Amino acid sequence: MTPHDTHEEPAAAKAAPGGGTPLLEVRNLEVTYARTPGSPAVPAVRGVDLRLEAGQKLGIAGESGCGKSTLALALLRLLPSTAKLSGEILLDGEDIRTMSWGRLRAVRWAGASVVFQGAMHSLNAVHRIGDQIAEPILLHGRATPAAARKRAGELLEQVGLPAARVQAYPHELSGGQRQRVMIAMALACDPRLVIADEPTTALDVMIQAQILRLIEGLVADQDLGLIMISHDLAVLSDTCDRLAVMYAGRVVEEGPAKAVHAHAAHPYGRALSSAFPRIGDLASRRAPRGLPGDPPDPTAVPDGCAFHPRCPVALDVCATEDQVLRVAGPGRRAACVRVGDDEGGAGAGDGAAVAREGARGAASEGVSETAGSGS
Amino acid sequence: MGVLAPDGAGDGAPPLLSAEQVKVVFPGRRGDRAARAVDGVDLDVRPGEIVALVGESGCGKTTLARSLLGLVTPTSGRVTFDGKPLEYASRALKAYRRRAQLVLQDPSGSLNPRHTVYEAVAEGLRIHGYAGDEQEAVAGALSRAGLRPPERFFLRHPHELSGGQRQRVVIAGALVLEPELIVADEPVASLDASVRGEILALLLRLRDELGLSALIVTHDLGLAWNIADRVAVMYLGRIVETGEVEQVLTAPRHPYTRALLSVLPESETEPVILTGEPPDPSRVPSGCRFHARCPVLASGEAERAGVADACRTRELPVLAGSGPAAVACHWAEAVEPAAG
Amino acid sequence: MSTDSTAALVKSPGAASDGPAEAGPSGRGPRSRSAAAYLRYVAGKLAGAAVSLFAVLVTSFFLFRMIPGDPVKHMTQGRPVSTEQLAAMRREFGLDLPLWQQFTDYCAKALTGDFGMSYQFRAPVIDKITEALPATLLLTGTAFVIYTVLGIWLGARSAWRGGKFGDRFGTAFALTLYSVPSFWLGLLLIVTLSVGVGPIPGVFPTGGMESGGQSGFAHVLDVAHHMVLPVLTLVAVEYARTLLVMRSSLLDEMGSDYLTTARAKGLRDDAVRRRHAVPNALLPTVTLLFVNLGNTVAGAILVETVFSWPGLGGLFYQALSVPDLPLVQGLFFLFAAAVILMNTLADVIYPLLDPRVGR
Amino acid sequence: ATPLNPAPHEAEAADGGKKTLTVAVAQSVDSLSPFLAQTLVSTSIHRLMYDFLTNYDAKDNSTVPAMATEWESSDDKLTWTYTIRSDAKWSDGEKVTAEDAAWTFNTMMEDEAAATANGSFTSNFKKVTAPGPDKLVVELKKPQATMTALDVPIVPKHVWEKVDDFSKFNNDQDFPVVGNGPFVLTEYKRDSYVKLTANKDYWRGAPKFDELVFRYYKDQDAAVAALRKGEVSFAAGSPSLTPAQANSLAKADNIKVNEGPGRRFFALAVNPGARTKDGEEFGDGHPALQDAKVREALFTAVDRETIVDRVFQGNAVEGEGYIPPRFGDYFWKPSAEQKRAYDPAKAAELLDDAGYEKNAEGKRVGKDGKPLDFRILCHATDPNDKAVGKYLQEWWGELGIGLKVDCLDNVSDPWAAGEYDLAFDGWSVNPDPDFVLGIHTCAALPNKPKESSATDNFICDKEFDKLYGQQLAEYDPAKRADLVKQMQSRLYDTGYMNVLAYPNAVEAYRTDQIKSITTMPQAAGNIYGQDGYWSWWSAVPADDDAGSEGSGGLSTGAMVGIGVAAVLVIGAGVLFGLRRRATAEDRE
Amino acid sequence: MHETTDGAAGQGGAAPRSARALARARRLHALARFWRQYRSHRGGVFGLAVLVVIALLALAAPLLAGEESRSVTDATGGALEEPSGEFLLGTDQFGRDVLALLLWGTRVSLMVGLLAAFLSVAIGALVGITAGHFKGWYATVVMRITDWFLVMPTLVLAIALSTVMARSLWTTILAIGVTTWPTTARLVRAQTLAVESRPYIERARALGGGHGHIMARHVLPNVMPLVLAQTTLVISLAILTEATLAFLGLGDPTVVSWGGLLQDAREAGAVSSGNWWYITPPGLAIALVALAFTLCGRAIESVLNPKLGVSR
Ligand SMILES: Nc1ncnc2c1ncn2[C@@H]1O[C@H](COP(=O)(O)OP(=O)(O)OP(=O)(O)O)[C@@H](O)[C@H]1O
Ligand SMILES: Nc1ncnc2c1ncn2[C@@H]1O[C@H](COP(=O)(O)OP(=O)(O)OP(=O)(O)O)[C@@H](O)[C@H]1O
Ligand SMILES: [Mg+2]
Ligand SMILES: [Mg+2]
Repeated sequence: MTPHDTHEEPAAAKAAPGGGTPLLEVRNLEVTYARTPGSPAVPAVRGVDLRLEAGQKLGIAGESGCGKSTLALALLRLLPSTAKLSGEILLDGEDIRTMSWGRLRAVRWAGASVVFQGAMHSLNAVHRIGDQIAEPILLHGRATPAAARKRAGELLEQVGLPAARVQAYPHELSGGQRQRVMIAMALACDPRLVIADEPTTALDVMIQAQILRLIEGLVADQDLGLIMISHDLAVLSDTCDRLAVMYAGRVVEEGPAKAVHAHAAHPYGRALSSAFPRIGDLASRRAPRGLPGDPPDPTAVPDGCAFHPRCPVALDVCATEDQVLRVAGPGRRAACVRVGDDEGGAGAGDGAAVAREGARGAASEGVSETAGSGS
Repeated sequence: MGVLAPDGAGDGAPPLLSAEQVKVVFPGRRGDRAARAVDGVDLDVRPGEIVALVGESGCGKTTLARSLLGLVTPTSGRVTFDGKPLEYASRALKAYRRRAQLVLQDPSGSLNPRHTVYEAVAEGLRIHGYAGDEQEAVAGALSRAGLRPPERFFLRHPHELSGGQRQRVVIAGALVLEPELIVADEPVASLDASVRGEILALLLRLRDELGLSALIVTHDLGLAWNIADRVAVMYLGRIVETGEVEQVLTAPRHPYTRALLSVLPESETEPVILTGEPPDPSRVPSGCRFHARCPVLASGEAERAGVADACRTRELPVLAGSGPAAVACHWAEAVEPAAG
Repeated sequence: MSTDSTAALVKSPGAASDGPAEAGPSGRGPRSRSAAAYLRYVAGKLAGAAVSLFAVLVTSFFLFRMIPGDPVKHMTQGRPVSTEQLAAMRREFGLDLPLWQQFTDYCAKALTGDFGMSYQFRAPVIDKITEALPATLLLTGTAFVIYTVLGIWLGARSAWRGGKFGDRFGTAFALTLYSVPSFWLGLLLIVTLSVGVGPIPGVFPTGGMESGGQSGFAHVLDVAHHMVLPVLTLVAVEYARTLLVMRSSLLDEMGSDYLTTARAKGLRDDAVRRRHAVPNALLPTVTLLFVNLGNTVAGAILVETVFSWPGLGGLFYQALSVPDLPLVQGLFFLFAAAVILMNTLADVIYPLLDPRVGR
Repeated sequence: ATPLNPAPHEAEAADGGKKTLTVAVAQSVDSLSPFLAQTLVSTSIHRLMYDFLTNYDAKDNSTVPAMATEWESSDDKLTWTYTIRSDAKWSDGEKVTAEDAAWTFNTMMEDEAAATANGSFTSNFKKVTAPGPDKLVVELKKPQATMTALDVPIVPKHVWEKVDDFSKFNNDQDFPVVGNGPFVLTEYKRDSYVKLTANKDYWRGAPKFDELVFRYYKDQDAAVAALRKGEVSFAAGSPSLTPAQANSLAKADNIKVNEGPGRRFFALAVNPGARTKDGEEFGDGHPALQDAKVREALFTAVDRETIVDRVFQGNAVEGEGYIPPRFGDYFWKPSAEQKRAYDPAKAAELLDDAGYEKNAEGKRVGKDGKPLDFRILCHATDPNDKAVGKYLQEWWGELGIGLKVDCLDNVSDPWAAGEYDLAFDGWSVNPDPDFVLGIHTCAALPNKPKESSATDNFICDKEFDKLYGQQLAEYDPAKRADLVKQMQSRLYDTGYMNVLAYPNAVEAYRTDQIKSITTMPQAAGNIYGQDGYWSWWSAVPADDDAGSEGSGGLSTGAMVGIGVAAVLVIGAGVLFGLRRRATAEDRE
Repeated sequence: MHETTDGAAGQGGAAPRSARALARARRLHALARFWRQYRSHRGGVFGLAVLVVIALLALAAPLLAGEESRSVTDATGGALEEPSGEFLLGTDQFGRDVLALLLWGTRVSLMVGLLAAFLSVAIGALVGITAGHFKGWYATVVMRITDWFLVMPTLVLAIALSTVMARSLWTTILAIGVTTWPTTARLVRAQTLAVESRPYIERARALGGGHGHIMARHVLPNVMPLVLAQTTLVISLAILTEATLAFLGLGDPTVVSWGGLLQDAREAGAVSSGNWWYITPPGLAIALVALAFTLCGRAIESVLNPKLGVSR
């Protein structure tokens, strides 16, 4: 599978600040799940470029099914064999996609570890959690069995669980505690990069807050790179430095977290951020906002801009012309035809937003205007 | 525009549905202690009013909602609908269930995968032996729920619909019997962010158009802010704070409500993360049931207000089901006696 | 931060799973209570087993009373006997008492392991059973071990390479053998491997358990030699069940997230399989294994008949055709008790293997 | 020799070159106690273990001396005196005396349990004494015809005295079992084998084989296969080899199929209306069968020749009279005009005469308009019953008569209750036909309805009874034979029984293991289940004992088999190991 | 409300019929989809093909073999003749054509298999659904009974029942049906419990649906596929058990079934006489049909529950 060249030269590489090798660089990544009897092939990720500096936190947002988890798994080549991968995944300059299995195994967990969506199922129910935490330590030859055991206890304490819980089985822990175990496990081999795939979905608000704080703290302490995946834009903007919004297997908007959340350049990003009302913001009182239409079926992505059927500001060209990421301000990119039109970047987006809200007849200009102070 | 003004909906009108001192106790399995899932709740829903019931996971929201619909029989206390106490004979329940409908969290689960949209919506009509033109009623309900033209959806199966469409079908299935009350348990929790707004807008519109009352169960305070008139905050089987949404959510008085609001990502206040055991209905603490996790008590503020002992030992009264904003907190009452 | 609390937020199991998992992962309660809870669970299972055993006793007593034929007349084997003699025999075997009294007597005696006297052999039923039991245990035990190991091994391989030629071929082969009537397979084996056809020499004995006259190691070898064909037959028709269950159980596990976690940790493929997937997939198989063993004992009836194996199966068939009521009842009880025992054992062991269950 | 391939002769040498005769049997040994044992296997073995007072001559079935050398009866036939041979010893060295015999009989008379198997012989005994070591005196209540055919194994008193409960003692704990027959029982494994060794000191002379093993094959095919292989030297089947087996064995090398005239008859019996001695009727036999014409019609529609040809495939003799031709003295054949030959047309006519016309559907209906439908009781375990049932269904179906074949494991209940129309019947006939004739007398009818009794199928015929009485009193063999023939003729005429065939006893043995063996009767007789021990006692081993490898030591076959299995297991292990190594690195 | 119903009523006049027609089309569509997926399971297709062929043979037996081929008196061949041009599979001991008997046996074996499986699955489904739906003492009692049947070794119990009752096909069917249902009952109950825990049951209850409504409209349709798959699996079990019972001499000796043929062959001593043509075909036929049903059952199961990952 040769990476095809329909995309522009990755703008990210040039646009990104700072030279040298980034911690992670993804170029034109495509993942397609092969056809199986009864279901067609699924192009789950359709050309994604990402870049992450060491110690930086990147948030990936998007609706269900837009390919977030697929992307995360692809980074460590953890996809099932039915998935076909193309593009480049450079971790510290080394291409994961072409690595030997042996090298890959060495990179896994020691170079980059993953906190999976749903800790309930990501832990082996019949092993004690201490053993599960110690397993990668032993595997990567980081310690003797006794030391690994001790380290497991320390890690548990690091995430706020008593070290004695190494003896527990996963089902003896609450959801939040299990998620902590997953985090402890991810830190076991001191990786350079942690990928957290919806670490707080399905958790209670209070526990979600605990976990987010924990992650933030750990990442800051250890100077890790973090990729955090969520569908909650508000959570991501709170936690991360940069934010990428995915739609139908593509990144449609990317930029500094706060800015993207507050003034999204892409209409989809805007819709997402307004879906979570600010309490106290009277404009959203009794005025829930959302996007008409449904997320696209990944097996039948619309022609042109994948978002155009739902886009409130779509132009005629959107239906025919695929939109690629373009610069939309300092350190920001968005894949919207309106962004390219106007060098004003974000301003164009805002204008579009106004047009859209106006079209719906609701008095809500305030959203995008007032939220600016957030950073 | 609407039948009733959104503000102060049905103020003073007799409640359509009201819970009085409702308790639900689940007997413990195999030697476990009994769980007091709902432990004395008064809650009213007045005609045309949208009430949000919020709280942490496991605090008894769903159980309360189910007991309001007669799906669980309260261990004690009673539920009144339209002035008459609920009867639990199957005939009486069936009649009640024509007037009060349930919308569940998970629209995919709420639809039988083997039934078409038409069958799913017509199910209620068939159960109640609807005399009129079934197809017309189904079409009407679907289009009111925003699925237009309805005929296009008749023969689809749930798996051919998106999550939002499914939830609309569920809502249509509830609407088709022209109920007076809808109880929605986490109606949008499983939906994508972009879709939830539309569903909430639909609920609002239905209230405006049909004068429907609704009880919305949710753990999402933003949702309450989005659509509810009144909000009741539940903790460990009790309602701890209730009142108009604007009042409760912008000026929360109960430390629990405050904590809930503070951990929202965009909250400006410093997040107050509650520690201690998550609430367990089989072990309800004495005194104020929140005292073990209460940051106010922990920080000594309650001590300063002179209510620390009361917090630990004195039970709080059950809050009234409707009426002005109220809070069940010794401390709040002590520091602001005037309020309420 | 959060204090040590074991209260898990496990959602109650949606579908009560079947088998030993019935207990459901309750997940609540401090660990100190788990031993007591386990003992309570075991006691419950044992009580259930006792009830089942009693039910079986009742059945075995009454069901076989319905078999036509006067047992006493059988005992006389067609010889002219006087009415007085018949009455005396009835008395001797307690057949003159009212049915309920026969039943209570029977139960009381059964408690002490006394199932009465065989009409046919004029020996205590329990003696006949203990005589034949070792042969059956030897046969079924050997077959059980072989087909279990084979089934699990092949099943795991098959699943791990789902869809590959080896998997398809192995499964198809197992299914085919699974569909073959065991007695027929036994007969064919006798014709080919025992009598010998064409170029195939008849290297195995046609039946029986031993040639007699040997002792020590020679005797062991002799018995082994006699066992080959019956064991082969049992294994051939039984291993498929284990294979299929193991296979589907492992396939079930294969999509699990914890395996992705294990891979993400950098484990080798076969380590993932050995350390994580197979042990987990084995859990549901364990129940089946025990149940299988109980059933295999009963299923040995056919193989024992075909291969003249001097075990319980042959004894049962022989007793039925007489009918030798006490022997039939005793054997029926034994067969059912074996299954109950194995089921209970599976129930009791399962929670020890799977921490999620039963505590 | 390598461990996997030891020379067979080595194994044999270890055994001292023992000659073993292995017999395949299917029946279980019910008990090894002569007081309890009833199955043919057990009684045959007892004949080998213990001497009887008298034996039957293999040539002509006449009584010959055994444990008793002479015997005489008082004139009133009530006192019998036997002279016990003085040169016989028990296998433990004790002398055999009249006291042993007296004790055996007395035990049977006194202990109900000890009378289980052979009690009928002693039920008429008044007193048994042993006035001297070689004198046995039996006093009778009334004369008894079987006094020179007392088929009772005599057991050693000094051993059996110690038994306290005869109902539970099975004589299978201490080996060798003390006996005085031509063989001594040395080993017994339930349902596996019974091993006997030759009694070198047997007074009639030692058997030629050193060892005699009865090996247990539940499945007749397995037994035949074992014979083909040489695992066993002899197979008789139960009750007989099937025609297919006989025919195919006949073609095999080194195997001789012995076909002896059978002692059994195979018949159709009609329920003539079950009744008690007092004439009380019971059961539900079909009333139409009371009509002799109907019975006649049924029987004339049976083609016995076809049955012999097809069902028995020639391994039987067409039946006519009641007693099989084997017992030449008593054998009787119907005369030409008496004979019921196969004639479907005549059968139809008879039915028309009897008033059973065919209706539109071709079914015979009686005057009451009910179609003629019969049931026939069949033994589920007997393939011949089932096979003949098929033919009957078709033949009688042609006539317009329906037939339901009721195959049961246990036919004795409906039989005794008279709840059948027709039944497959068959008895093994003893040299003395008294028993098989007695079962058709009125005296054999039950006392009460459904009670078990001696009657075969409720036949009660005055004329037959009269003849029976006469033959009982007749001591002149020739005259008695004549009376017996008259009885058969009468039985034939009453038309309640139709003897279809006399199945041959078909057995086979390996000529490379057995050089010669005595049949009984010697001329054309059978081997297994003789009224004596002649066959096994007389069997001469073949010089070339290549075939007997199965019995001594571990055979080459065994070693090869085990070797193959071992190689397979090791191969699988190696394969497994290799695969593992191969997959470890390359796969993900 | 009024504006929308107008629009709907406009099409509503034509819709009822068309709705039903569309529903039928839909069902056909679903069937077609099922078939498309089923087709991808090679084993299932093979099994189905075998079954179709065998069913056709069974139906055509009177034409292909003729009534008289079962008759012993009309038999034309000699006893146990080897296969020849006249008798493709040789003859039995009565000189009948084994091939013809095999054809006739197809009918009986299939009938016994189908009826026994039907009986078994019907009992199992009824017990399973009710036990899953009604909790409390009823379920406890019923499941105790089920458990008790479950621990009875199936074959032993079937043998015992066949011994107790008269020898006929119905006995065999009953013995198989009565001994094999508990597995189905447990499966169906588990599935019922799973279905009952789905939110749509709660919704139906909240709509006012009673027990009957829930069991008939929701549980049954969802359990049906499982029942269907289970039926095909039980059929193969039933055919095997029928053969086993017949082989043990517990079948109806007057009808020609495959197991009965084997029993006949064994009684005739065909095994040791080298009459392979008499022994092999019935056994093969049993194995083939049992395999075919098993394959179909597995294919159905895996179409309905792809997670099982049954081989294709
Ligand atoms: N193993 C697979 N085989 C085929 N298709 C798959 C597979 N895994 C995922 N998909 C499809 O790929 C698409 C992207 O899936 P992915 O799990 O990456 O989404 P996501 O963004 O993580 O969604 P969510 O928020 O629900 O976790 C979905 O349409 C999904 O159906
Ligand atoms: N059927 C039941 N039997 C026993 N306990 C129950 C049952 N249903 C609920 N509970 C318990 O009652 C308590 C309240 O449950 P409920 O489902 O009402 O909470 P909730 O507020 O809806 O939580 P969530 O936000 O997670 O849905 C929980 O602790 C739960 O374990
Ligand atoms: Mg995901
Ligand atoms: Mg809830």
